[in-house]
Amino acid sequence: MSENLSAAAMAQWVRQFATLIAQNREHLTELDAAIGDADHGANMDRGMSAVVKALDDAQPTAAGAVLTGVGMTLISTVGGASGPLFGTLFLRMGTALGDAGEVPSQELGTALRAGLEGVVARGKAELGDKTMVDALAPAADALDAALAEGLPLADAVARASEAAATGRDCTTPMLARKGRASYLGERSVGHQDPGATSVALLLEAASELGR
Amino acid sequence: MSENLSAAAMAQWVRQFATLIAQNREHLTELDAAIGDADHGANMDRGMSAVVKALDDAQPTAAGAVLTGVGMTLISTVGGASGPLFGTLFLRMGTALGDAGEVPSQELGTALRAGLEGVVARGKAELGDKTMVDALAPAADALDAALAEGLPLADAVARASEAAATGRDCTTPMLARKGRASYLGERSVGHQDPGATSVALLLEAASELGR
Amino acid sequence: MKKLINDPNDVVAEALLGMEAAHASLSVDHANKIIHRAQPPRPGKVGIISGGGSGHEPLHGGFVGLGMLDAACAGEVFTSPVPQQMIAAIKLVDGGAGVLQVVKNYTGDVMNFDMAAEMTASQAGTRVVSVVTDDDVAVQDSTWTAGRRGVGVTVLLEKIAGAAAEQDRTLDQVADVARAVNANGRSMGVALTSCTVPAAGKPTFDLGEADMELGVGIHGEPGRRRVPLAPAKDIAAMLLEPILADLPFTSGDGVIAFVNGLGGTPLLELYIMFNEVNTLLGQHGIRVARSLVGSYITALDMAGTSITLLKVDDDLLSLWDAPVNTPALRWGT
Amino acid sequence: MKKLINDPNDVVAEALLGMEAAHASLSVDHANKIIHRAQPPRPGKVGIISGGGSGHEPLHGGFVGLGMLDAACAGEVFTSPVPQQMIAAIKLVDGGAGVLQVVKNYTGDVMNFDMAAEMTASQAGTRVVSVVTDDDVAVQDSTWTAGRRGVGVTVLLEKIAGAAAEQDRTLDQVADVARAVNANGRSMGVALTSCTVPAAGKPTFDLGEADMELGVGIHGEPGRRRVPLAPAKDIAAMLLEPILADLPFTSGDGVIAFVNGLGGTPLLELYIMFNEVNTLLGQHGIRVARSLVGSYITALDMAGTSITLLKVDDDLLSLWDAPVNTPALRWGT
Ligand SMILES: Nc1ncnc2c1ncn2[C@@H]1O[C@H](COP(=O)(O)OP(=O)(O)O)[C@@H](O)[C@H]1O
Ligand SMILES: Nc1ncnc2c1ncn2[C@@H]1O[C@H](COP(=O)(O)OP(=O)(O)O)[C@@H](O)[C@H]1O
Ligand SMILES: [Mg+2]
Ligand SMILES: [Mg+2]
Ligand SMILES: [Mg+2]
Ligand SMILES: [Mg+2]
Repeated sequence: MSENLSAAAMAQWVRQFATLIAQNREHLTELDAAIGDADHGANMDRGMSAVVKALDDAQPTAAGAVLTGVGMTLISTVGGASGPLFGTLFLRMGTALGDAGEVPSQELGTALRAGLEGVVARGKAELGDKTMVDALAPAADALDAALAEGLPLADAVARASEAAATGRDCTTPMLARKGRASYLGERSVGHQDPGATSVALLLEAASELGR
Repeated sequence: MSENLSAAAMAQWVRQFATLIAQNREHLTELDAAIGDADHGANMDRGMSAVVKALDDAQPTAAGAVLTGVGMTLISTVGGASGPLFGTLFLRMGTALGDAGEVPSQELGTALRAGLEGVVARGKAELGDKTMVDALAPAADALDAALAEGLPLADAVARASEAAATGRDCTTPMLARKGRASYLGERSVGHQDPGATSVALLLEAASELGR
Repeated sequence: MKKLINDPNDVVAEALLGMEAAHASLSVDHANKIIHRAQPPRPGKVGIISGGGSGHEPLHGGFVGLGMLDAACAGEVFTSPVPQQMIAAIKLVDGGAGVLQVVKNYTGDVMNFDMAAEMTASQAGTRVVSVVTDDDVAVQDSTWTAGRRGVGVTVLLEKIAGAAAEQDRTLDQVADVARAVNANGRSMGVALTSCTVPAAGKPTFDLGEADMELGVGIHGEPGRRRVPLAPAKDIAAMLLEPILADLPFTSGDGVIAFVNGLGGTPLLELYIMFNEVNTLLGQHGIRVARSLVGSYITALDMAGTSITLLKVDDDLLSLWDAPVNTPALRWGT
Repeated sequence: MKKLINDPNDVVAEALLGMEAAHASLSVDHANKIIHRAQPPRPGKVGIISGGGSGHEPLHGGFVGLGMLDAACAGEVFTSPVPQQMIAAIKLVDGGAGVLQVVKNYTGDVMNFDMAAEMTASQAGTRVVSVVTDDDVAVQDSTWTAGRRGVGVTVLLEKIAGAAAEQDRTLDQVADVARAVNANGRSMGVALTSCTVPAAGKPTFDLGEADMELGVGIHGEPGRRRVPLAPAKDIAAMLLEPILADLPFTSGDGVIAFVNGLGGTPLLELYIMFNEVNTLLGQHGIRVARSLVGSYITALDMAGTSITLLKVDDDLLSLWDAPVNTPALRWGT
């Protein structure tokens, strides 16, 4: 990932995310089977396959437009909880990046935070509710901090990815209070949240491109 | 079994048959599962339990009446193919023995043949169709022959029992042409007929009492 | 065995209690295990009774009501009812115009219904006519055997003959309609899993994870052959081809197409099957005049499906469309 | 995985083809996966749409027709539909009196229907009101969580609100009726086996031969606890007690009692369950005003049952009795 965020870089990130989702499809479904309804892998994979197909057909020339396009596709192809939530995440990130063809790399921090806020506005989850927010919020915090420290984007993204992974792991002991897993009450404890796992893959995709 | 057929002797025979059916209930059902509908054991056991209960309540004093009573009970409690067929078998046997309190033991041969004829009239099965007839007909033949030779009833019944058992075993290689097993065509070959197995138990019950 | 039951011996009696409580239009003679219309028979109408072993619900009790059966005799699971039941049912539904018995072609059913008809004729003088259904093309037909099994056509026959009786057609006319339905209907089924008879407590047959039983009977009787699992499209073809060849159905025919679930198969899958059947029939130039998709003649908890085609003329079709008001089939009333 | 399907990805699209072919009264917008009445909307009638993940058939598509839904949006299996589908459905059924959305309380469903309502309001100006069902007492309720799941009450609500709309009640009145149904209804279910999501290809959960999952969700979500298999009588009590305690229902109440099959359970067992429910309700002095027994809100091929009780007043009862003509529920027309 270069120091300026181009449409091409954003598309590369999204494609890498789609690849990781496809590779982890069964894993995500198994996580969802334990505390949900066994469809998270299929949902994300259906959505990200549609995203890749749309990018193959026509790729926007502005960095922000790539991400809003992803958001629109996710909202219109995924359904369930992850459709609106990941859709909103990308929509807000794209909107935050604005209309410019390329934007300075610091903007990624702003974008991720805007995306997080969108997810929270839509899903009303707080930290500790055992949702994707538990991976997304630490990632946004880590990215902001790293960029504020003046780290290069690749390193900042790597830190965000580590934070997301830790956040994901921390969902395991949590009692779910939002989403389908919340129906389980105490029985949700001891299982890793699928949505947080997908968020960790999103940041991992970014960090892989930075390497 | 004494040389005269009394109501008590007939009841003893019927009760012993009920015992053997109860002991073989699962076996009969398994045989029926392979080429039928997995209910022959339950059917015969339901019927013979009702028969024993009826005998406990009131036992006719005439030998023939015991058997016609058994036939009526089987017809009204069993259903399926075995209800009318075993019911008819006992009805006709009882009718053949007539109204006398005790009848000479030779009459058992006449009775069994009458029963066989009733079964054939009702079910239209011929020898070799893989049905209860394949055990019943050889048993009736053996009993007739043994009694004609002047053998004591106990020995004659033992021969009939052997013949029924052989007849039962001979159903295994047969292709079913009557009853539910006939729906299987070639696939009925290689399985022992459940109804013939029950007939063999009926004769075994008689022979056990003769010992 | 995983079933929502109490004692396996009480399955039929308790289900009848439930049916009676659930449907105000029905009454149950619990001693004789007869489900009958709560209304007494209408004088001059032919009475129609049916019955058979239990485990095929909603058949037959769920088809008692206006425009269909007058009474149904429930046997033990997979075991035909006994003559006393039919004798009592005939008495209940006799409106003076005689009684039609709808009998599925199983040795036990035929014998028990025949005995009932014989006894009724000699005792009560009611005219009783039996029509036997034998539509299962999975079974090799022959005069030397018990012939074919009665399966899906029974549902369509009970509806159509019921409508004919409601029009005050005579017993002979109603019986003719019933025979016409059986003559023009063919069925075949497939099992993805065995059923489990409650009293037996374990599956009737073992079926490998990758196998299915083609031509299975509604009592779990083995079928034509065991074949590997296949997509819905291929299963539809495997079931339809023997059916189409048998009558034979020909291009231009109008049919009632009936895709039936065997008890453990959800509606979602039946609609997928119906889509395949509909497409294949289109390819053969056969017109689907009416359709029925659902679990109407089941084999306990068996997963699987059966397909029934009934070639219809205008009379059969208008009788099919006539009002019916039963727990399981209801329209036009 | 033993299913009558082709490619797992095509399950929903092909089932919709089958539904359309099977029911002349329905049309399907295949691009948007919307099942709607073949007749255009009647001006002045409130439109009612619902929808959700597929795999619960006949819910919701089987409830489209006179006296019930105007349209149903089919999502992927167990995955709520996307906003575009509801936006298109709202447009299809809008007769000028506004549109009610019936939404089961799952995060995904609520968000997607909400987004559709927001977008419709800002674009088309149609008034859209959502009513959310959350009747599953197996789930601990709390304002801090997603709350309870919407299950069996959804069926009763769609019937009753549909009847209110057919009477040309206003959108607010229809929504009030719908809310009253949800407020007075409670449900709980039990699974004897897991379901298998076609795309997953294997059972969602493992359940021992001697165990059942008490309080299971209709997507195979784990329930309150895993307990040993029990007789129907005890299962009925385990499901009814929490339901009765929750509202609470009290002696003298009249209810609609709904015993539902989860997809793999045959009708025979449901009637046995209904008999137990009916007996238990009698012991509590609760009057079964109406009943419904069958598989109406399923979880693919799951074996099991759910019980729903709805406390009714005269208005709700007369709306329940009003004519309905859909593939899955039909009476009085
Ligand atoms: N209210 C919420 N806020 C944030 N994330 C949520 C919320 N509800 C659910 N999620 C996330 O969605 C994930 C489940 O997504 P998915 O399985 O695709 O949808 P569904 O639950 O509708 O089947 C959960 O693991 C969780 O991370
Ligand atoms: N037409 C027939 N004549 C003689 N015996 C028959 C005939 N049909 C069936 N049977 C006998 O009945 C037995 C099956 O009895 P059962 O399983 O109780 O009845 P069903 O076949 O109705 O389930 C067969 O094994 C066979 O011996
Ligand atoms: Mg999920
Ligand atoms: Mg049998
Ligand atoms: Mg039988
Ligand atoms: Mg889902």
